[in-house]
Amino acid sequence: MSKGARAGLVLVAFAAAIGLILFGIFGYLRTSPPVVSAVPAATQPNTVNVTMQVDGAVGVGPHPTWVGYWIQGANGQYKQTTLFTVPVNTYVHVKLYEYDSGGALRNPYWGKEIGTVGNAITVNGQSVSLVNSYAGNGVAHNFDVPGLGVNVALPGVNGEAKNFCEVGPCNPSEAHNLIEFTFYSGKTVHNYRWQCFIPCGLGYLNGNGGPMQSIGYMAGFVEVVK
Amino acid sequence: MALKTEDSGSPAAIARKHGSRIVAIWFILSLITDLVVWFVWGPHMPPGTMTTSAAGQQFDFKVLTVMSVPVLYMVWVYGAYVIVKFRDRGDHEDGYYMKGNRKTQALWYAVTAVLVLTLAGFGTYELVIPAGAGVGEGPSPIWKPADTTHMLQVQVIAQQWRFTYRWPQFGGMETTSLVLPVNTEIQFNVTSLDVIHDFWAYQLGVKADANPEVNNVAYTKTQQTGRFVVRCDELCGIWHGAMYNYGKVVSQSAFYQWATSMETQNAPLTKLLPKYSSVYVPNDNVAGGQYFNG
Amino acid sequence: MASNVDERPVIDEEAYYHDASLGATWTASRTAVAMVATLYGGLAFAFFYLQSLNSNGQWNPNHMTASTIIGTTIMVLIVAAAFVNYFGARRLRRGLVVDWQVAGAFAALFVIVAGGLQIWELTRLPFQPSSFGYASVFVAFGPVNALAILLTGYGLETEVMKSVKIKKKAIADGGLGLSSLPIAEQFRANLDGISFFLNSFAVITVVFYVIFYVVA
Amino acid sequence: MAIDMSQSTGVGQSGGAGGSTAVRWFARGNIVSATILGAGGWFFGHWWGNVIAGHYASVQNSGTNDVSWLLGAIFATVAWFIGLGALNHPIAKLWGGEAPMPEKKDKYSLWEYFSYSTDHKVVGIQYLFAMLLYFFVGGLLALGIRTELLSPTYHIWGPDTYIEIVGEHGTMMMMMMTSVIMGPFGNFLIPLMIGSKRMAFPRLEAVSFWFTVPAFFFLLSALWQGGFQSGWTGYAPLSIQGGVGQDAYLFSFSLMAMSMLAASTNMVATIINFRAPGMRWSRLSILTWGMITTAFTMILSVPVLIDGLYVMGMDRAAQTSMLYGQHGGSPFLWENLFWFFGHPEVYLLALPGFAMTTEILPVFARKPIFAFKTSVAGMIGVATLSFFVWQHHLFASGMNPDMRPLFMLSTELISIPTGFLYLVGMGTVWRGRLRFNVPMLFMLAVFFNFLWGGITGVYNSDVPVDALVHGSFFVMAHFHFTIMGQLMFAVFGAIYYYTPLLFGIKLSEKLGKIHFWTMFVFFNSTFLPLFIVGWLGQPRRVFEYAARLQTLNQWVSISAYGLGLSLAFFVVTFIWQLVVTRPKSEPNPWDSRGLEWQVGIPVPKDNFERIPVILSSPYEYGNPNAGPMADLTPSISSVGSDV
Repeated sequence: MSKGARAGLVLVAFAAAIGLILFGIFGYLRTSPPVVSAVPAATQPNTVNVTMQVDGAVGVGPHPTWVGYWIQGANGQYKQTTLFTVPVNTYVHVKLYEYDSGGALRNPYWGKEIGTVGNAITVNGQSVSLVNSYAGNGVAHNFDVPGLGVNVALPGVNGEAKNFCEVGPCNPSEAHNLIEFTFYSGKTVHNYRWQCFIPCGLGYLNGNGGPMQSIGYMAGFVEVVK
Repeated sequence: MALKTEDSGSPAAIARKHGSRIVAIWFILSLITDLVVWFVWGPHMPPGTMTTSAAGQQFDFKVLTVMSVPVLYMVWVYGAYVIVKFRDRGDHEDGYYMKGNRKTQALWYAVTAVLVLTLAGFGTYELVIPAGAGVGEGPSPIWKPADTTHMLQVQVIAQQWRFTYRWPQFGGMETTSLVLPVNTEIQFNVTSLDVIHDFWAYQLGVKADANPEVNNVAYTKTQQTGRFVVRCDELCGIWHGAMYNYGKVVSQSAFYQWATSMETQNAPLTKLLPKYSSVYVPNDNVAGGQYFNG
Repeated sequence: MASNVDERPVIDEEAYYHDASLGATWTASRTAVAMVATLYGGLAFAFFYLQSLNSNGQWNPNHMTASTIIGTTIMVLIVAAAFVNYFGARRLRRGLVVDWQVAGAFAALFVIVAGGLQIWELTRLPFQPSSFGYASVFVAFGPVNALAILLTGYGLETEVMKSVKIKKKAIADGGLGLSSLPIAEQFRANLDGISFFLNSFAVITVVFYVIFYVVA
Repeated sequence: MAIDMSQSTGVGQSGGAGGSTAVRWFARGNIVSATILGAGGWFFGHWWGNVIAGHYASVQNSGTNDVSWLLGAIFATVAWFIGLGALNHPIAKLWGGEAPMPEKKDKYSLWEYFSYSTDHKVVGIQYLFAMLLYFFVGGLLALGIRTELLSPTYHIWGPDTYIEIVGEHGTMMMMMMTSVIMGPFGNFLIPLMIGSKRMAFPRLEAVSFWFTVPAFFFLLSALWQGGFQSGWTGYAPLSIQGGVGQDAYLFSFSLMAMSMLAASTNMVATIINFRAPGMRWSRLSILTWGMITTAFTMILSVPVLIDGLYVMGMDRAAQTSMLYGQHGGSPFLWENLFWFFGHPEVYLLALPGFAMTTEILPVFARKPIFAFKTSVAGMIGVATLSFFVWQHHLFASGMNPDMRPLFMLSTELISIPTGFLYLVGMGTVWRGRLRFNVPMLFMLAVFFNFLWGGITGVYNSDVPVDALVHGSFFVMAHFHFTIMGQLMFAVFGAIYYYTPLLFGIKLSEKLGKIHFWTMFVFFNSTFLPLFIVGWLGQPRRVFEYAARLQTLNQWVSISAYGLGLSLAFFVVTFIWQLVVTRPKSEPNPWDSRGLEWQVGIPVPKDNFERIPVILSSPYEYGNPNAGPMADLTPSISSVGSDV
């Protein structure tokens, strides 16, 4: 092979290697679920509404059997994600349709509603400030944002219910708890992580694998923006 | 082989000539640096002196640094001297033929052995006397503080991915915040509900792995008020990097005020908690925890 | 270098590398024993460590073991294989090749049967893998042991087949047991290696028999 | 037994029958046939695993099936080796036969390097390129980590992806780099250095290389299977909790363990038995000493790693419960098994680096190795002590607090034999005539870098200070200085030093110096600040950190890019010179006395025309009475006195 041909070959090989690296980064490692932005209405500054649902099985994507959240976007469409942004210095009204059955917390402490306005939430219209996960339908999930000091225990629905939602996305005709609460987004711009404390990663040791450790299922970010 | 004229003489004389220069430079640099390390830098070294164990760690770090400086300089000064002095002068000659030197080797073995044994002895003393130096000593600690009567018991419960704290002397309440009284012996009982975490209260100089079903005890004594950070220091999954919170060391009266008010405030919650115990074994066969098929 | 093709007598390279490879066989068999002993040592550590911790009292609450009858049979078969092979190899050194071939074949058979039994034992355990500590360690030990036994059996079997294949070549020189032909010496070095491994493995087997069926 | 004990000479048996060359290649076994069969094996094992375990509740709930993943991987690996033809010999032995061993050639086509070859020189070169590939992939992942750490709050990667990258980087480096010297240089050079025409077990040698390829791909595959959340240390129960990426971790690490065992068995048997006449232990090159010490350490520590990984695999797939508590296990079991291997393992990385440094230093100092016996004793001492220090990784774990003074002592004792490296190095350059060629610069840098690593090692071993720095970036900086600063600098120095021998090409001094100085400066600029970062309280493997540490972290990240560019510069210039410009080298460009340099370039197919007779040590520089190291065309008489 001539020197020129060898040089060409080497250059092609380098280009291919760089292409492969870029594909790995942008085609795979940098992918992330969609982000839903909550924007205040003109009439109500400093308040935004966020509507979410949490399903026992998201029903779509690479892990359809995993539990996970759906968040309503601006056009009313639910997106399967756990990423949303809220403005700074704002009260965030969360309307959460909870379709999953509940169970016992590993640490019953997380049955306490903390950091929401009034340190309470409303479940189907009734005010609740502490959920005993060992009684009734237990706790289905937590919406816990450590950075904002928020912990919301979401009471579960009866898993034996006739219209129990097996596969997401669920709709309000199926058994659910409508949970409403408000939290304050704080004065600083920051990307706050949030998680769940119910061992809902079925089939994983301690229930804390799989969806519990995956963005887009039971782990996410509330980004507080300007 | 052919030596340059200035290097003629017996090997011992040459060694003395170069050696004395190296030793002189080394000694002066080491001395100056060590004084700076001890008096200027030392008092500001992390992690500060908020507790006895933090102060102990600072002291140890300072001592080790003072001992390391001469070792660093020995290699650097020697290396620089050799690179300048003993380089190939373009004639492609070989070096001085020598396969060893019994005296030098014996001296080296002796010095390193003495240094290492001293350090091991020093480390052991610094570990045993300050009640384990703030490190987790497992369920049955062997090095304890002298006075255990007024000790504050704090249970650290690590779970994926937050720390909570239980206070057996305050009705077994559980909190997410960590507030400590100043000038108090504290016993941390560190445990986990799931995987291995590590309770690292940086300014307190306390570090103990949180193992599931194991009580890992660490002691310290607070001596200054202030804020400190608690971080998880053992990889525990997705939120390991975000598993931290802040705590405060406050005056004793402020602490009691905080603790008693928390106790009343949390009373309904405390009733739901399992009885206080050194370890907790959550049932894996309920809720979503099932892992076993059998 | 290349110009140096005069007729000077040089080192007998074939003999040199023949000796070296005999040595390499010796070394490799010792290395293999070291590796297998360390591998089993790790499992023994797991056994004794979990036994001493006895977390939640779940080491072996009901003092169950895997089938002692099968376990004993496995142990006896391996020890028997080691003995049969040992005496067979001694007779080989006296020139009685067929004696060793029969002994080696039986030893291989014993070992392979023992491996089969070890697998069979795993299919009829009185506990689930997750039942308790001992159960877990045994479930982990079983496949390793079966694999090691079967590989030992493989070594013996290949050695027997080798002897069948090359026997004729050494007949004129006193047979495989006595011949000084390189091929025979290599064969005997291999046999030594395999015998050493088998004997060591028999010791390991006895130790692990004690661990899993007596200590437990 | 798994060990291939036959010594086939393969005389008169040329590999493969007639037919077209394509068919012959395929019959010989190569990367293509192996990949095709391996893929088939994967699908078969995966399918079978689904049949076995598909109905398990845990599998249906989690949607991931560890049984089918592991079975797929096992079948893929076996099929891979069938495709390579590596199993022809063991199968032929079942009826007393032998598979033919292809004859060595003077010159190989490029394709031979993608085939299953039993020529130690081919294996050495295969290893060299493979190890460089693994190293650079690991390095790119490191840049991924540093990119995330540019900001304490803004996230480039998701936190789950970040942990995947961290674990992948750590495992790639810690497991693959165990062979970065033994693989390329050990395999290529050891027969040359001991005066042998061959290795003891060429097939084991070839197999040891071909284990690393599936190990690499399985490990990398974890990235698109959710990764493993538990980092390279794989602490249970987190590792039991993870998804199938964790299976990739344990399986590929096991394959690499097999590779190490195969390579070290071959190494030990070769060095002990295949030395040329007159090659006394005192005349053995220091690299050979390093290889045999490393090999023995591998033989006694790697099986414990296999135990640990196997236990993890059983816990994950067969639902045993050895590594978590409720059913009678304990996470401490993994910590012990892992670190009982894990601490010798860091010396498996460091020892070859020491050996390579000491090997190259005297050539450029133009002096014998100072206190040769001490340097050998140092390596053996480090290797021996490394088995008695593993709990120093567990000072904060809460296990065996009463043993801490003992482990503190044993750990600090290691600095005595480690210090021998400095005694030897410093003695060797004393009154030398130092030639500052590129390899020498790398060797001197080893001493500079390792000093930081060694001294901070004493900090880590002191329990009260360890209470501060354990699990922090301080420890991370420490082992990057000992491994990257020591081992990888030695490797790059060795590449510059040995390319004339390996390829007949002498790399440009000028480009080499640019590479060296940028790498040296950026390496130190990357890792020195990390000591401070850790000391100021930043734990390892975090994606968020204190805002006050941002400046330091940004400094480090930018330096890391510089380091990356420097290494990219190496890759480009190395490949360019190797493939395009090809600057020819003279036979012994460094005036080395070493036996490996006396055989000429390129190395003849049998290394030596005749078995050489060794007359003196390879390091007699400056000795006016020293004859050549060996008689390469000996007659019987010159042997007599010495054997």
